[in-house]
Order: sequence, then structure tokens, then C-alpha cells
Amino acid sequence: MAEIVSVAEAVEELVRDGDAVALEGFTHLIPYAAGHELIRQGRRDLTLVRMTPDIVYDQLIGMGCARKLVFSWGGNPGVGSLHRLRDAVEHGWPEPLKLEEHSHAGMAAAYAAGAAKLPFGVVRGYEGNDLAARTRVARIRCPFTGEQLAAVPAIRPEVGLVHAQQADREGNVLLWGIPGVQKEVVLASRRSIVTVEEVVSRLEPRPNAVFLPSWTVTAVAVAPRGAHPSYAHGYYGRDNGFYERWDEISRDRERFRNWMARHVLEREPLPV
Amino acid sequence: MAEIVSVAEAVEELVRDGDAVALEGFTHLIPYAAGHELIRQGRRDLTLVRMTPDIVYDQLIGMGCARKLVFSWGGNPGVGSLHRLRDAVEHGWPEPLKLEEHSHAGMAAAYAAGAAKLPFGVVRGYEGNDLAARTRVARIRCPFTGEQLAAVPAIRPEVGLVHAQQADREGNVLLWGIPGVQKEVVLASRRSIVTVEEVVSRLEPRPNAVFLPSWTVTAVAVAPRGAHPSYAHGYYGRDNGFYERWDEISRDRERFRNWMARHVLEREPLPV
Amino acid sequence: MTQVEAAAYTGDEMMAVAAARRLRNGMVCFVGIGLPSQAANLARATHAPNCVLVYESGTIGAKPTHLPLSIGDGELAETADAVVSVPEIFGYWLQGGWIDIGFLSAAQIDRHGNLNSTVIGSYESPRVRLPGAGGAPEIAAGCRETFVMLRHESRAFVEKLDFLTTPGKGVTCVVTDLGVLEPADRGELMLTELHPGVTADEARGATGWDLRVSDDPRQGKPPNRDELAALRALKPPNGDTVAR
Amino acid sequence: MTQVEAAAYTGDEMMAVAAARRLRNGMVCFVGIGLPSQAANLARATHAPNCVLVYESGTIGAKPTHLPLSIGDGELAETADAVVSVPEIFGYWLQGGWIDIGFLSAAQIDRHGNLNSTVIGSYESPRVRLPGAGGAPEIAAGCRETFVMLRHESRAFVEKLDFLTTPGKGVTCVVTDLGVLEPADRGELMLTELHPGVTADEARGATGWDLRVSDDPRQGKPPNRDELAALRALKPPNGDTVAR
Repeated sequence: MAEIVSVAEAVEELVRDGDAVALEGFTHLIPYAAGHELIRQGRRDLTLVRMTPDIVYDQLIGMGCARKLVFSWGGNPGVGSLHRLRDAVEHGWPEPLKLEEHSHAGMAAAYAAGAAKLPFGVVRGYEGNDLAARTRVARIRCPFTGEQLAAVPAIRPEVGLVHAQQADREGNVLLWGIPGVQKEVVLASRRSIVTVEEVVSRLEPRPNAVFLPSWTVTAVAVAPRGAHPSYAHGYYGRDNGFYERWDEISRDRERFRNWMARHVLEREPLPV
Repeated sequence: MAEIVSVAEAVEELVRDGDAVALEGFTHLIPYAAGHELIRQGRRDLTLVRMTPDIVYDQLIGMGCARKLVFSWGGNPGVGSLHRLRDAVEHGWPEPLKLEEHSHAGMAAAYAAGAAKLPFGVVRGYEGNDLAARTRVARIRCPFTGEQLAAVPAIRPEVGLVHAQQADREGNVLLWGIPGVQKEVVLASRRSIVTVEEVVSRLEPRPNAVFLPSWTVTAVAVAPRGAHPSYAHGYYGRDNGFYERWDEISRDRERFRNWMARHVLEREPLPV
Repeated sequence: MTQVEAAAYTGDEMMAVAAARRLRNGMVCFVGIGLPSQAANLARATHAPNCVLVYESGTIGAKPTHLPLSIGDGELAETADAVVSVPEIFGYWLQGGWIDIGFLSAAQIDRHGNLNSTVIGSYESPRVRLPGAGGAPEIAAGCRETFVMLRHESRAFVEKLDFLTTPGKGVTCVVTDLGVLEPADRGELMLTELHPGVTADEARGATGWDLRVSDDPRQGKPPNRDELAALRALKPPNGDTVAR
Repeated sequence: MTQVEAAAYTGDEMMAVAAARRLRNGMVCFVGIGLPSQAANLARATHAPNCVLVYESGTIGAKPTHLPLSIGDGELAETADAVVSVPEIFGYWLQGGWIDIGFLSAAQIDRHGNLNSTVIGSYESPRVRLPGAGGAPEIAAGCRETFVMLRHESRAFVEKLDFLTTPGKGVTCVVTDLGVLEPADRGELMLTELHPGVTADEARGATGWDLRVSDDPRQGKPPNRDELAALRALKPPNGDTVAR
């Protein structure tokens, strides 16, 4: 049964240095509040797992929290590069970053395998390109047809962190809109933290909703606007302007650090 | 793009003798109208694929339409045996029936593999029992952990037949309530027929709904009460009384044949 | 609570009560139709209101007020917290390891809790063709514990199964209409509890192998009035079409 | 329809128009952000209103009125016929073989349509670390045809890729700001169409390999007023937070 605690308590209790953590949300419902708490609590040597690192991982990487990144597409969507990710890979700043990269299809299958507690997922892919030699993938033969396919190792993070719109008082969680791999990451992870916009007395059935029973979640924490600058369908829209401004903020190491000190470590709200 | 035709036209055009056909619907939305049309048109040598054969396959088997049954649980839910299925297996009446049987988990994975156009699905199962030696299953080794798992061959029927609540005029389909493996069987099949309760001008988003775009469906046919004695969530309930009465109707070969002649071949409505 | 005399309840009711009492509040149960569904819903109606029912039709947290006849009745979907596809319920939820207790029945059981629900007689030309595996093998493998519910008769409790459908490895208790069996040394089932008015010899006589009995088998309590009332209130709907 | 003079539109606009014209009504397109999203939505706004847009965020049949900045903007979910999970969109829908046209871009392309979106320089110590594969390898493998959209420059059209991210096997056309390339003998890309005012020599000069040009390359038509108006009406929303 999920306990309802603060974001700080949840991170304090459930995330350790060196853990493999997955903060998921495909463009939508990205758990920024939880990511910022990881930074404030100074977690180190994390293996960061996420299909699309987005700004939240740029921030974690630039603040020196990560040792390794497992991902499939590392850019600022519609804008360009993630400069902190690039700086870590290209110049080892603030420290070197190991990469394990996949295709989206491979990583989605790896999460699904993790949720189903299978050791690997199967995709028709990783063929004829240079990726297979650079990542964890193996060929597997269909015992019926002889076809060769790709096996990807299941993802089973120590901690899965997602954001959702609502929880009830028992810690059941409801999210709707684009569901990404949120269900998969919670079910695949050994421990999980779900931040929510609000706690409501009753979760109502909705189209395209994902329900996560309390008994699949380790901790629930209330974090209003906890997905900003990503969005929470039905609550607030994506802050596309911030995604564009991040390009400038993050280009320069000093400017990035100052911004993080002010807005994340010292929690100064962004100008609206 | 799905064409909207009559059930008779859809079956006439898309189902051939000897085809592997899957009429799916897990307790809910079982496509009886389509099944009865297969009987009326006298299809022969079908390979009938379905997790839970239910009364509709008892009828097809008893009327001599089937050569083989691929299934995972062949009973009358909550009532007992499927007497026509038993008679075919135990006494070869009206003709012998080949069986390929699975567990539910195996068959669900086989449909999912079919929908994903993978040649096999993977489950942790078929171990320590006598089933593995009696069905199509193979051991497969995880290339990362060495664990031995079961591979089941994908199901890719020639024709998938399901029932849904609604279609729109373009042939897009919406169903809701218990979704079973309906999405999987339509996506896995080479051709598909969807019977619906009604055609509406606009499909509304709903909780737990499955949307099948027109371009995934070969033919849509209107068949009001086309799932009876199974049910259509939001339209009519399950006719539990009929399931109980079927036990008697189907026990005796002659009584079964008379009932089928009257109510299926000659379409005399059941007493309400 | 007042207890009820033996004549006032049936063997099936005693089974449902004995199984229900073993469920704790908050447990997540994978439930089939018939006796298991009765037992789990009785637990919900009495001491374990937050017992979570998961049906293989994909309904998670179903809260039926009447017993469904099939595992996919509409009421399960209407009262569920979530409704998912069949591949998902078996992949992410059962194999995913989220279920505490799986309930099973069978036509035959052996001394190690192995179950047969496939055939009586030979596989190739069976005397009785049974429904088959359904979800049983993976329920037994995927749940933390498996409860078996089965009427105690020597044609069901057999020395040797005609077909092994479901390995008994995960079976932690077998509830019959005579008592309760639990695995002891090397996994062999031992009679550890007797229902009111039943003797160990009766149980031995209804078992097709030489049944081990624990030194001092517990004496089960008969259903109390509340349990019986709750159980009978779960009566399945009658056979008529229910318009929804 | 009146056509527009060269100065009146940009190279990117010409690319979007040229790609959109290749889409037929009813085609199912797997769309990324930027130029592909522009092209597909332009087709929907003009000659192919029933063009179906599938985004990798799991939105099937999205009908945005403005171009999304990310592939997962809320408007895509709100206007979609169905919204499914990311494992499902890649498994059942893309790998499942339901998509007619996949759109891709890249940092580098070679003469066989192979694409690099991973690194410039060596993999171990790259000069430029690019975003990586994303959905590209499986989009190229799973769709019936792949359209590539890429600005024509010799640093992008290279003799040898620094990294092969996505095999070019399924590429049936490459739309650039100078013209259109299509695979000819042994899959080698050949220039088959030139945009208005562009010469084959310009295209050769912007290509890092010895570019083959078809005997009589088609002369593309400039955007007409309707196309340009529709394209510009798709302008992405400004950067401010849009409350929903």
C-alpha cells in the first residue's frame, strides 16, 4: 500500500546513491518535482533511465548526479540539443557519463519486459546499423520460423518515478492523456514514487486513463505543477517557451549553475 | 478501409473452407451472429481459434464446421462441459477434432505476438506439466540471464471475427467494457470482420474503450444483439439462463441438431 | 457470534467459509468462478472488506454485489477500479508478481498438490475431456500462494493423476468439504484441520492415497450466522437476461 | 491556382509543400516533429483531409490545428481517435505493419539513404553528440515507405556516414530544399525533381558524393497560394504556457 508522504521524504527514503532510477513520462507528465528533489538531496552516481532525457535529465547530469544514462532519444524536443548532456558526453563535464542507448522500440519493449518480469523483450530491429555493436542487445532465433530477432534486456529500475494527475487517500493513482510508459515503469521498478497534482476523494473513470492500484506504488507525494515545464493533461499546458529558453540557459556552464542554484536549490519560482 | 456490408456478405466474401478463424471476446462481446453465419453458409474444415470456446464453438463443432480447435479453456463457464466439444473429442462425432491446447497466458501472448507481427511470444510457463509435450511450444534461453522460458508460436488467423458496440459510417469501431483480446485478434489477422450493435454518427471517447481504426478492419456488419447469449456492455446483459439451458440442449445429438436447425439455420427467434 | 448447527449449512458453504477466513484484509486475490469467487467475495463482505479481487478477464479491484456466473460478467467491469486486456492481466499483473493468492480447482489432485483439469483417461482418447488448463498453470506459478478448493472424494484425491496440468509447487492450502490440507515435509499434503463433525478417518477414506494427518488436527469452527447470511446474500443472479 | 514567386516562400516551406503533395488521402503516416509534422498536417489541410497522423507518443488519428512543438503535446491527445501506450504504438501499430509512410530526418545521409542521427565524429569521443536513434530504425523498417526530409548541404549529404543509425532500405524519397531524390539502380539515390529556380549543378554542389541526376529531372511547381496559406496557418503556438 502506498504511503502518502512529501516529495522530500519519498526521495530521502527510497532513492540511494548509485541506484538505477527511471523518471518517465513521454513528453507528458514528466516528474520534474521529483527530479529536482534528487538534485537538492545531492544524489550521486545514479544510472538515469529514460526514453527521452528531456530537460530534467539535462539538469541532473549538469548537476553531477549521474554516472550513466540509458536512453533512446536525447534532445530538447522541437528545439535542439540538450547542452548539459552533450557537455558531459563530449567533454566529461562535470563528470564523464556512460551511455547505453537504444531505439524507442527497443526501450519500450525493455520496459514492457520489466513490467511482465521477463528477463528480455523481443523486437524486430537493431539490424543493419551501428547501434547493435554499441549497446546491450543480442540476437535471438525464433524456434518456430528460424527468424533472427533482437532481444533487449528487461529494464527493472531500483526506483521508478512518475507524475500523475490524481491519487485518492488510499494511494491509488489515476493518470490520463498520453500514457507513455508510466504504467510499465511503475510495475517494472522495485520501488516507486508517484507525485500527483492533487489528492481527491474519488477517482473517476475516464477515457485513456491508467489506474495504478495503491499496492503497486511505494510512495505517493503531492506536487502541484510537479510536471512543469512538461504538462499535466487537464491541469496545465506544456510550457513551450521554457523549453525554448532552456536552450540559452543551459548552453553556458556558469549560467546553468546559477539558474539551478536559484530556481532549484533555492526554489525561487520562475517568472510567469 | 472497412466496408460496411451484411454479415452474410462479409462471411461469404472473407471466410473460406479450411481457414484458421478466430472468433474472440473474453466472455463479453462473443460474435455469435458471425458464428451462426459460418454455420448457415456451411463452412468446413475450419481451424477454430479461441481462448474459451464457449457455446459458439460448441455449435460450430457440433455442426461439423471444424477440423481443429486451438484453445485454452473449453467449458461452459459456471455451468460445466461443452457437450458437443466433448463428443467430438471423445467419440469423433460428427467428425474427429484435432486439438492444440494452451494455457490462457500462453494463448494471450501468442495473440499479442501476432498483433506485433513477431513470430513468437514469451511466457514463464509450460514447465513441470504434461501440457508442453502435447502442444506447440518450445524452450527459449534468455541471452542475458540464461533463464529458460517458453516460446509460443504467434497466432495469425486468416480471419479474425469480433463483435463491438459501435461503428461509425467510415467503419471505425469502438468497443468498451471487458476488452479481452479483441484488439489483438483484429490486428493479428490477415482479414477481419467486426459485427456491431449499431452504426452511429460519432464515436464518443469512453473509459476502457478500444478503438479500431477503419484501416485495420476488412468488413463491418451491423448485427443487433449479435453477441447474444454473451453480452454487449451498455446494450444487454449476459443471458445466464441460456448458458444453463444449453447444457441440456447440447447433451443429446438429436436435440442439438433440431435446435440448431430451428434457431440457427431457420432463424426462429428464441422465446424471451 | 452465534454458530450454526451442522445441518444448517452445506459442505460447499463450509468450504467457502473456511477459505474466506484465510484471506486477510488488503490481500490481492486472483479469482476464478464458482467456489473461489464465493470465498473471496465472502471475505470482502465480512472481515476483509479491502480484499482486492482480480479476475482473469482483466478486471482489477472488482466489487460485485452478486456472484458472477462467468469470469467476465458485466458487473465485474462496472465495479472494477481498472479493466485491462487479457494479455496485460496475464503479463503485467499475474506474471508481474502482484497477486498474493491464486485460487484453483481441478478434477484431480495428487499428494503433492499437482492438479489435473485436462482429461480423465488418456490424452489421445480420453474417457472425459475436461475444459483444460485455462489460467491455472500460470496462476500457480505467478501468485505468492495458491489455495485449492476441491470436494473431498477419492476419485478426485488420487494416487496418480491422469494428466498433470498444473504443478502443485505453490499450493499452500487445500480446502475441501471435510477439512484443510497443507504441505508438510517434502511438499506432501497433510490434513491439518477438520471441519465440524468430520473425523480423520472420513478424510482418509475419501482420499485415494495414504493420507497423512497431523498429530492433533485443528477443529474448524462452523460458519457463524453473519458468515452464512453474507454468503447467501451473494447468491448468483437467476438465469434470466438482465438488461443493462 | 495562382502560384507564388520564389521570393515569397522559404526553402523549408517548399520542402513541406513538396512532401505534402506526395501524400494521398487516407494514407497513414508516422510523423515526427518539425518538417514532417508540417508536411503531413499541410496535406490534411489541403488535398488529403483524411490523411491519418500517428505520433510515436501513442496518438492515433491526431488532428492538431496548430503544429505541436513536441511529439506529445496535449492537443495531439485531445484530437486523437485513440491514445495508446508507447510499447503498444511501437509493437502493435508500427511493427504491426499498419503504417504507410514514415517520415524521418537526420544529421547525415549517404547515397543509399542510410541515416546518421547519433554522432558527428567517433562514437567514443564525438565532436557532436546528436540525440540518437529515437524511433528512426524501426520507423524505417516498419513502414511501407520512408520519406526523408533534409536540407541539402554537403555536410549532410556525405560520402560516408560517421555512424549508421538507420538503414536506408525503405527510403522511397528524399525531399530537400533543392529538389527530390529517389532510389534508382541498386538503391542509389538519384535526383529526379528540382524545385523552381534550382539547377542540377546546384544540387550536385550541395551533395558530398557524385550525385546522379535523372535524364530529365521533373520541374517542381512552387507552392500555390492555398498551400502557403494553409501552411502558415499551422504556425506553432508561441512559447507561453497555454492553460488547458
